[in-house]
Amino acid sequence: MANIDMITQAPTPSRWVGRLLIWSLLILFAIWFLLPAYVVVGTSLKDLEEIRGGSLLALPHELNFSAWKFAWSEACIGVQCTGLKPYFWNSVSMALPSVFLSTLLGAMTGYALTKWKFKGANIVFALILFGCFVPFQVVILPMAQTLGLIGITNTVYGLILVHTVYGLAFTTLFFRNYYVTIPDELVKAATIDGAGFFTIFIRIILPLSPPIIVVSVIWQFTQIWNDFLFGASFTTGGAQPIMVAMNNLVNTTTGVKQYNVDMAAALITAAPTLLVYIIAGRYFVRGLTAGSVKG
Amino acid sequence: MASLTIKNAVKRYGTVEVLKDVSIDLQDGEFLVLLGASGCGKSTLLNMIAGLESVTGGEIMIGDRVINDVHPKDRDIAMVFQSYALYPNMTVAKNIAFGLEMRGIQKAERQKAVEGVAEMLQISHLLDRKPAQLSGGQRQRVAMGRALVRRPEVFLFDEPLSNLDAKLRLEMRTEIKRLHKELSATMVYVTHDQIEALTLADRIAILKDGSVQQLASPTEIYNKPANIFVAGLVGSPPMNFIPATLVEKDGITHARLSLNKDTDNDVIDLSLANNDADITEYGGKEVVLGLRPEMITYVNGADVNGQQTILSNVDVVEPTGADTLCFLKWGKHDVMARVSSAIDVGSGDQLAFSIDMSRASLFDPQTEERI
Amino acid sequence: MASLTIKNAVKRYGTVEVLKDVSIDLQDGEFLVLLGASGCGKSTLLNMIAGLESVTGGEIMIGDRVINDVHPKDRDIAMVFQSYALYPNMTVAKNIAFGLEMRGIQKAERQKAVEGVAEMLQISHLLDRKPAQLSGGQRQRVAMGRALVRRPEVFLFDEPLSNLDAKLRLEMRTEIKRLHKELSATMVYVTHDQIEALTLADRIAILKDGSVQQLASPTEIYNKPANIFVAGLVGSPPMNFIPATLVEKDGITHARLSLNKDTDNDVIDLSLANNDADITEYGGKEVVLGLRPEMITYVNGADVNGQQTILSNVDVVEPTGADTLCFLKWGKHDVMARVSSAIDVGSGDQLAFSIDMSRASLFDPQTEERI
Amino acid sequence: MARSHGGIARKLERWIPQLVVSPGFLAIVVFVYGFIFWTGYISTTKSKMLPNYTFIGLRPYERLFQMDRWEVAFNNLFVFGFVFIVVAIAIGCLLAILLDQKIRAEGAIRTVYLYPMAISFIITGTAWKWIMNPSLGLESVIRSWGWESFSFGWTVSQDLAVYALVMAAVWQSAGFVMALFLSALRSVDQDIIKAASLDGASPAKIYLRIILPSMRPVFMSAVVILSHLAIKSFDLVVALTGGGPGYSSTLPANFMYEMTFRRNEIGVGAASAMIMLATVAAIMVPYLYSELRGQKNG
Amino acid sequence: EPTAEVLHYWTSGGEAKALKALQKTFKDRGGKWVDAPVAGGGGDAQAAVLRSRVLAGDPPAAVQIKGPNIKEWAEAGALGDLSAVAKAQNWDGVLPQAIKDIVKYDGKYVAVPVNVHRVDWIWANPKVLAKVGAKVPTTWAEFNETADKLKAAGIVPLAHGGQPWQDATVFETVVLGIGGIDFYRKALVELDEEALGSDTMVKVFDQMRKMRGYVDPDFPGRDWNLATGMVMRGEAAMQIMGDWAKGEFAAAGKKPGVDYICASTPSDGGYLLNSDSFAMFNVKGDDKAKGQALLAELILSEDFQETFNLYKGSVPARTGVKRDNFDSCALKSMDDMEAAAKSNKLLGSVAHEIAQAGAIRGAFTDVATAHFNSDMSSEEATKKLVEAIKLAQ
Ligand SMILES: Nc1ncnc2c1ncn2[C@@H]1O[C@H](COP(=O)(O)OP(=O)(O)OP(=O)(O)O)[C@@H](O)[C@H]1O
Ligand SMILES: Nc1ncnc2c1ncn2[C@@H]1O[C@H](COP(=O)(O)OP(=O)(O)OP(=O)(O)O)[C@@H](O)[C@H]1O
Ligand SMILES: [Mg+2]
Ligand SMILES: [Mg+2]
Repeated sequence: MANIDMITQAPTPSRWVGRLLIWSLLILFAIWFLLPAYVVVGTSLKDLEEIRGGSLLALPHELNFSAWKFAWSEACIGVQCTGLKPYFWNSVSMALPSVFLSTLLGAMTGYALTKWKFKGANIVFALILFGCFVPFQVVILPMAQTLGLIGITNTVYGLILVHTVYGLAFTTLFFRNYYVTIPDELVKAATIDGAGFFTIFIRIILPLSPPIIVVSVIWQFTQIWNDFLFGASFTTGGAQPIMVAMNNLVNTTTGVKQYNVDMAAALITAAPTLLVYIIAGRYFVRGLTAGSVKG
Repeated sequence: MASLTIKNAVKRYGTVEVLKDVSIDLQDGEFLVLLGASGCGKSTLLNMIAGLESVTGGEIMIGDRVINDVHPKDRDIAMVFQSYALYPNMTVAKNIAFGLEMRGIQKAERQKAVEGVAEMLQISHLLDRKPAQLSGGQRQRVAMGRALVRRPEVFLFDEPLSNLDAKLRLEMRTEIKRLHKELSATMVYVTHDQIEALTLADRIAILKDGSVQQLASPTEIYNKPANIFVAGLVGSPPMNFIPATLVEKDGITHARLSLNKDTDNDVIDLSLANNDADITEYGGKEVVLGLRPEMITYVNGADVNGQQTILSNVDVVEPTGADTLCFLKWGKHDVMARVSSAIDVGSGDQLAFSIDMSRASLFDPQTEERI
Repeated sequence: MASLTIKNAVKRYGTVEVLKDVSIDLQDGEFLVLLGASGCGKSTLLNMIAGLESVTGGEIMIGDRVINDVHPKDRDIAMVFQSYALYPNMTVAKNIAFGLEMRGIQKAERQKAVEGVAEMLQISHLLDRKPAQLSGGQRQRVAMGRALVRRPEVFLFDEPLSNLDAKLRLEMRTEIKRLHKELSATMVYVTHDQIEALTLADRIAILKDGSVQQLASPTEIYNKPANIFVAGLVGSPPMNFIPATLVEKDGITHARLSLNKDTDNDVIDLSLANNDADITEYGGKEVVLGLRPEMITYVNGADVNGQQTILSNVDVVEPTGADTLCFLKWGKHDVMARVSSAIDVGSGDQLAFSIDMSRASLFDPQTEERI
Repeated sequence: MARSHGGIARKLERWIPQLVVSPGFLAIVVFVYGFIFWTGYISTTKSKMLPNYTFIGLRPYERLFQMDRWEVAFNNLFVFGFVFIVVAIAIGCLLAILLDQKIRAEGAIRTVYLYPMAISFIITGTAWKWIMNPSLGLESVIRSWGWESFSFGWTVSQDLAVYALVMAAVWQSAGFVMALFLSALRSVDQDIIKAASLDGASPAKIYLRIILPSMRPVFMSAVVILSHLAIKSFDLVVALTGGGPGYSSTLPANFMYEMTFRRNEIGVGAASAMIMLATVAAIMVPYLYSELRGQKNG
Repeated sequence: EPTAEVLHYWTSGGEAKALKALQKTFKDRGGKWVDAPVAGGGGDAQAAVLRSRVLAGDPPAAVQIKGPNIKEWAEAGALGDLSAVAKAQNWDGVLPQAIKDIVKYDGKYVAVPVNVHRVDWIWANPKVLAKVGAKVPTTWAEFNETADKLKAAGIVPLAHGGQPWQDATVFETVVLGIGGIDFYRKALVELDEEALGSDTMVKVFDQMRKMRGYVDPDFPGRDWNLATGMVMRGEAAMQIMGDWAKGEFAAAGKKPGVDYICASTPSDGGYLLNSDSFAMFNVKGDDKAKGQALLAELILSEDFQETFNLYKGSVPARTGVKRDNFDSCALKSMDDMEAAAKSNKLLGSVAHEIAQAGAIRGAFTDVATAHFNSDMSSEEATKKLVEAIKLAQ
């Protein structure tokens, strides 16, 4: 810890001023970060009357969860009035395999690139890395054509493929940077012990990877769960992920807006990723250090 | 059964030649130490023997089998790394057993083997711990155990002690020596600590920039270094190198040291009568005289064994416990001498130090080779 | 002007007492080495002197000013760290000048000071480099330069050489010694390398678990260790400790070593005639006899100075260059002896080793204190 | 012990690393570089509503650069990217330093700073739009508290709309930068801090002169991650300003999308995508080169 | 069984309800409805989906597209032929010419119209107007006069949401009003360069600059319904917006003629129409073709036209629908449309992609919004309009 505190000796008045300043800054920023959350939550608890009438930043008069219930199980999305419920599971069944696949593939690729350095490994890595920077809007059309060619258009497999491929750049980056810090001697020792490529990966490297697996999983889960573009472009109807359903619920061109339902829907949609960050956030920070910060 | 032969081994990374024509021949059960400065290619050579690096040129043989292209696991070799490279996720027992498991040995047998090794290394009580819960010395032992358990024909050690503190180092050194005796396996040991090299080796190979400078027994390396590099590398405090001219005096060749920068008159002549260097070609020529500090000493009053003496000004005195290092001024030359700490020498004293010229080394100043 | 006084200093972290009542008094210009095992509180004490840790109890004074609550920068102290702690983002010149800059010294003056120090340390050609571009020894010099440039009254060194290799260590040690002479500043130097301690110190303070075991000159520490801990810590290879009983024989007190586990008959008696230990209270009692390896030696045939001899079986021989270590068997006791490498001793030999009992230490087996 | 090491299996074993890398690598080659190539080709065709493979040279690029909207979008990318990266790093850094001062509730505060990273902007965009709307949000609230001259009309100003995007983007990613820096701060060598305070540097000076300058690698990581976010910012614009007022706050990603899907100008859209990618490459390739170079040497 | 996958962006609220009615009828007639709703991304998401589906070789059966986009898809050979249904149901007889122009390509029906929205409406709060003693303006001069009065009284004259399409909506009503029917047709439909760059266009921009002065400063980015809210609450006097704004009033329980007034924007009897339609894509398989035919038939049926447009606030695309349940605004719209159709004053909206397809509509919107949101001179805006439209052709 870059802790300078210990040096200052006695608790002097100037120190108290310093602490006060630190705390007020911290709190100020906390308010800034929480403001949108407050608006979203607050609005979801109001009824439409209140929203039309009052300030958006005012506290709700009473806690009214009906919008939540409505968004979850009653709202019409297109012609189906099932709420977000069914789409939630679509997202889960798309996100889990994609997260798993991209993480596994990233781990293997990162492992092969660092611990079995072959000619051109660095170039391969650099080429993969550039994949991080391709805006997804660019790839929609060729992707659609390709999915059509493979014959998995408009299926969950298509989405899994897409997310796995475009997640791969990041997961490879994470795992590679992490594996660079694992001493090569481990692999050498295991080689002499008679273990091969996969045995070393499974028995030695993977058990050392939890910190970076956490990072990769959280990152990928967030990205995939929050994806709208691919979900909207490559699936239709009942197979759509929740993010698309949420959009369909919230967006209207010439219809009347129900802000409380919109906000409740947004919150329901964001709940899993939020939960992941709140629960595993600490490991995320820790793993991130291990993985992507060198020196 | 397990002699190790390295024949004209060459290793290139791209265009950089890291090892140049290295040839070493090891008897079964011999203990070879590779000694050399950082980056001279010690680890590379070891890795080539282990099969972890490909061989660019030449041959590596165990017994009379060429193993250049044999997979590491089939070479019957074990290796201990500087960082120990213990598998952090496995217990000590698993660490040791891993190599056996990979070779398809049954569980019961594995367990027996592990227990045996653990007992030998006195780590039986640690078998259930993870490496992170061990001290440096204990980790070292586990690493050793992992190598031992397979009873390989050849052991390789890559600076296995350099992470330990002095005391532990001493202990572990003794232990390795004991193991070598017990197992009588062929061992190749990399270090850049010369005390380790001298105490452990049957033979030492001194490497510099990828080529072998000298391959000989510790005593020979210490007493008859093949060139200035070897002489300077081995021995602490290091050998004194003093330019001298060989002159004939009374029919005996003397090494003449000139003491004064400006004139050639102020000289000391040291007889080379008892020295066995072959100096026939060097009469009147310049040489480098190599004197180890312990060859320059002071023993209360009397000459030791009729050795020659030089009256020397003691500049600085450094007690190091058992011995005291004296920094002497011989005219323009700074020379280090070693005196028993039982003898009282003070800074500023002027004393007659005796020189053991019989053990002195002479080097050619151009080629830097031993004469 | 810059004496340093530590009076009953205590440091607690929570309930753990890391330093217990440490008192040390340093003259102006004295060189004190703090020696002790890892974790004994050396760094903590140094940090307290520097003001980087608060003082739980007691007083720290420079001259006659109590500095317990003075900010580090106002203590007129410089410190050199084990890791050098160079600022990685600044050039060497900036690193050295930073302290001056913070004190508001003008640029021109700063530059002059930096150049002066750089010259003294022979790093003038490195001034524009970043620390990452330097070798270990060069970094060490820069760290030293940073301390020197401010010409403080007290220098603190926290294991400044432990990251260097043996050769460089020797060089830097000499340099520190030279600097101390030149500057005649008060210096406190932490190490756990005893050679460093012995060669550098005017006085050594030996710490164990946060309390001072002995505070004395290197010679005294080496020759008259205050207790078994100190005796074992200082000296390499370490002192031999042999249980003995004091017996009267021919009017002279002898230390009697029993050689056999089972019977008390098989004994050696070593006369303590020349030993100056005060053994009046220990007649007939058990003691621990402390013999350093160099006190047990073998010089071709003849006794040295009429010393006593013991016929010993040589078990293992370890040549270490200048000397050879011999592991002897005295009955049930394992003893290490040191012989000049000029003398040929082989494993399995049976030779009469001479013992220098005049320098032997005796310890109380209960208190472990020196008798 | 010597086992027969038959040819094929042995050779195969030697190629395992390459084999393992190849699925991922091939996927990237096809789905990234293949698609870039495809887009590159389309950008020289007369594709309108659907891809059309008739080559017409650089005509789409000419048209692209004649469009005011593109000029605005392209400039915005630089303004937005630059300001966003600088501000996010500055705030992230400040937060990290603040949190590094032995703060009691650090875990909770850290979560508060980090959570925006978890949420898609599609979700928080509306909230920000309201908050930044002068008559609905913060401005009216603060004015109602009596501070009549308070003004926060960024989203409704032609010149400030881009900065509204910056603010929201910073809101989303500052916590992430904070996490990066915090973990780096935690691994700074204690001795350096001690040395600096012995040298007489105040805590502020220690951070500014010693610690922060020595964290170059973290700055680089942060820049890479933030520029990736900047380039991919799309939802942000849609949700917050809709590109307005006018089209003063559109970004290239929005431009490309609008052209390709709304205006039936796939050729021009592809051309804009190629320019975007070239910009990214111009920044990233030298960086990657030096990064990977550096690793080889040490 | 007849199957139809329907890709649409009517995903929520009244629109979804309206569509649900269609789905129900379709189901009752034995059809299988596969719903493919895509909203969001600024309405463009659906366009992206459609393209990727077409490129993947798997287009949906019926897609909600409108205006010239239908023609472009037809030109690309992507659309099927509905002539059989059209003939059976006598579409030629019941559809106004302007609508027929939209949904026919090469003499064949390729799409079915669902509704007609009128774009050039003014929605006014009579109580607020009464405060300054004004009525809903019938000429632009009167509009300015009234607005000035309102402004002086501290009331926002025009509630407006500053999104490009809303800016463009206002702009085209001004073109229609200031320039007249022929000018609108020449400039915005035929894209006559001379008309586009004429002094009349400069005048139009002058009026837009005035309008800008009647708008409150916080308008950029505002959703249209929030602007409607302003009128409803009396914070603003008028809003220029299509007839979907009615839904917002209705949802708040307001009565037409009492709480709000609907009037056409000042023009010489012109009518700007926006019409939603479903285009039928080429699909493989008998069941899908049957589904398309059934869907087309149902969409233009009198019953559905009534139900749907009641929900949606628009008016039927065909004649002969029962008028009883429609409100006064809708009835006015129907009457005006009929009159305009007769006098050839029925025009397609540009802002809503009826008169022009994406590229030109985009260029048009760009200039309108750029001018409205900056202090660009009218001359410069005119020049830019000419250039932008040329560039987009
Ligand atoms: N993969 C590689 N590519 C290029 N050069 C290499 C590679 N590996 C090692 N080298 C170079 O080969 C030389 C020998 O390296 P090696 O590791 O064998 O030295 P070493 O004697 O073991 O040194 P140390 O005592 O520091 O471990 C060094 O100069 C090193 O830079
Ligand atoms: N902040 C702290 N909180 C609690 N205990 C501490 C703290 N800092 C040091 N200690 C403990 O104080 C004791 C002395 O530590 P110190 O660093 O002074 O040892 P040292 O003698 O310098 O050891 P080394 O040779 O390893 O540097 C150790 O046991 C250590 O665990
Ligand atoms: Mg090495
Ligand atoms: Mg310490």
